[in-house]
Amino acid sequence: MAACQNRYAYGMRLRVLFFGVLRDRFGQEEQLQQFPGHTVADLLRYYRAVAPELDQLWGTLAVAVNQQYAAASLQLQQDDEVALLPPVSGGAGCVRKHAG
Amino acid sequence: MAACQNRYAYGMRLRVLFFGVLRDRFGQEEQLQQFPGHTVADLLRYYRAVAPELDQLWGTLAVAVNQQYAAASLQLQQDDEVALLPPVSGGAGCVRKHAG
Amino acid sequence: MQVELVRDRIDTQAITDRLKVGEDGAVTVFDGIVRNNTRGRQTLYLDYTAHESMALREMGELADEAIARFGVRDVAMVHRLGRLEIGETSILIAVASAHRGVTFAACRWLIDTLKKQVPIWKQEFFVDGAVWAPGEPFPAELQVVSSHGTP
Amino acid sequence: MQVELVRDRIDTQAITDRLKVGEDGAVTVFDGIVRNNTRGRQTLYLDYTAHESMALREMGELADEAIARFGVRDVAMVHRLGRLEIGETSILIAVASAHRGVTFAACRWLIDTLKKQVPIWKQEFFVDGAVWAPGEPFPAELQVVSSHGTP
Repeated sequence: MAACQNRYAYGMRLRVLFFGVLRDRFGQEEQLQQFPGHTVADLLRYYRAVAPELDQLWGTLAVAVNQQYAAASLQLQQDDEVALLPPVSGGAGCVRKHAG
Repeated sequence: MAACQNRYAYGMRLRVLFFGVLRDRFGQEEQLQQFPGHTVADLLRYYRAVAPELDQLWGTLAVAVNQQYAAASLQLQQDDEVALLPPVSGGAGCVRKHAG
Repeated sequence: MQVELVRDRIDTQAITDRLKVGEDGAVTVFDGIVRNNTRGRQTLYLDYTAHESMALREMGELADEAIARFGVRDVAMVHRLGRLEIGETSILIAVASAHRGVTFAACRWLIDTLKKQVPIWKQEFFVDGAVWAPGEPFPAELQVVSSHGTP
Repeated sequence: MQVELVRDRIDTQAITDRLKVGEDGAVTVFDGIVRNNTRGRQTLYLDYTAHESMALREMGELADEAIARFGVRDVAMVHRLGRLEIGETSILIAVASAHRGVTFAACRWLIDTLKKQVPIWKQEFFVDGAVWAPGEPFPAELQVVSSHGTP
């Protein structure tokens, strides 16, 4: 019965990409073979538990699922590409002076 | 006595430059040998009397004396360069659509 | 519409020449360049990385939105990735239209919006190490985690 | 500061390259180009003339004022005179500074002000004749004749 309620009862396969400062901690990407959660929020909680020392950074991220910005409540699907995005800093050399 | 009150009692020598649409009527420039007036306003009145058919254009001009914008009341001096300037149209190709 | 991520020098002249057509009267260009200092420290060079497929999609959507919102005729947006030296162009945005007012407004909106939401990151290299630039906070609707800290 | 009247093609790339220095993070460029139509009529070409010595002085003063008023680092302003074909650049204004906001504001102010008070005139050539472009009204303080018509 459990298998009927959730096709991925044993977790789903996700490709997770890391950018910016997250690369220093997690590398460019990793393949999760059996992620036990369901939503974007679950995935963020998972990585936050792995690296609580990143602290305030967790409150500043955006997440893209298959190249689109995603809400915390979005349901993940098998083989989704999920990207964890710190605040972006493209463009010109002129960043306003705010705390990092 | 008259000569003491006005060094140029018999009129002063001016170089007058014409620009834009005024060139079609007056050419590029002319030398006035004995201009009888005293001020920028006098000079404008003089040309206006010569070419009243230019009509509304006379109400839109600026005048430069020796390469500087001048007020109507400015006293002209012997050998001044006086330029009669219609509204300018330099810059880009994009003029607002107003009446010519 | 030209939207690109490139690894070589950005050729401003070629991009703007390609953009212009006969009915254009104005092109406004924003040329973002690598400064020799960052928050007071001397910069050696920068390294830009992107979520490339997503950045291209975002840039294309911004270009479409600029055309629709400001009524400009066309837009070119090129961002360079990889290592950039001082004085080199990291981002070029060019906006063409018949009249100048909208080209200024659209160009300004494009760079301001790109800096907030196109997924590109900059690493700054100094004589004594490297840091990831702090970046602009995401617009609230893109940020996943609420301010009290639980997703 | 580069302020020039030229008779040959304006080289945007060379002008902006010359303008940039290490502490600049942004250059905003306005490129005014000859359109293929004017008030609905098809343009063949344009001819620009200037009160040259005065125009150079005015442009230099505007550049100084832009630097003082907006706090930008440097300005280049080049206007072309003589016959210009469709698509060619008639005016190039480039403004460089550490931060982008002021470069947009200064560039916009420079082109808007140039078009009102720098003594340059444009003759438009059509298939059936030529006209002098109507031009922007002078700011009230520069116009000599009062509105009721007597100087």
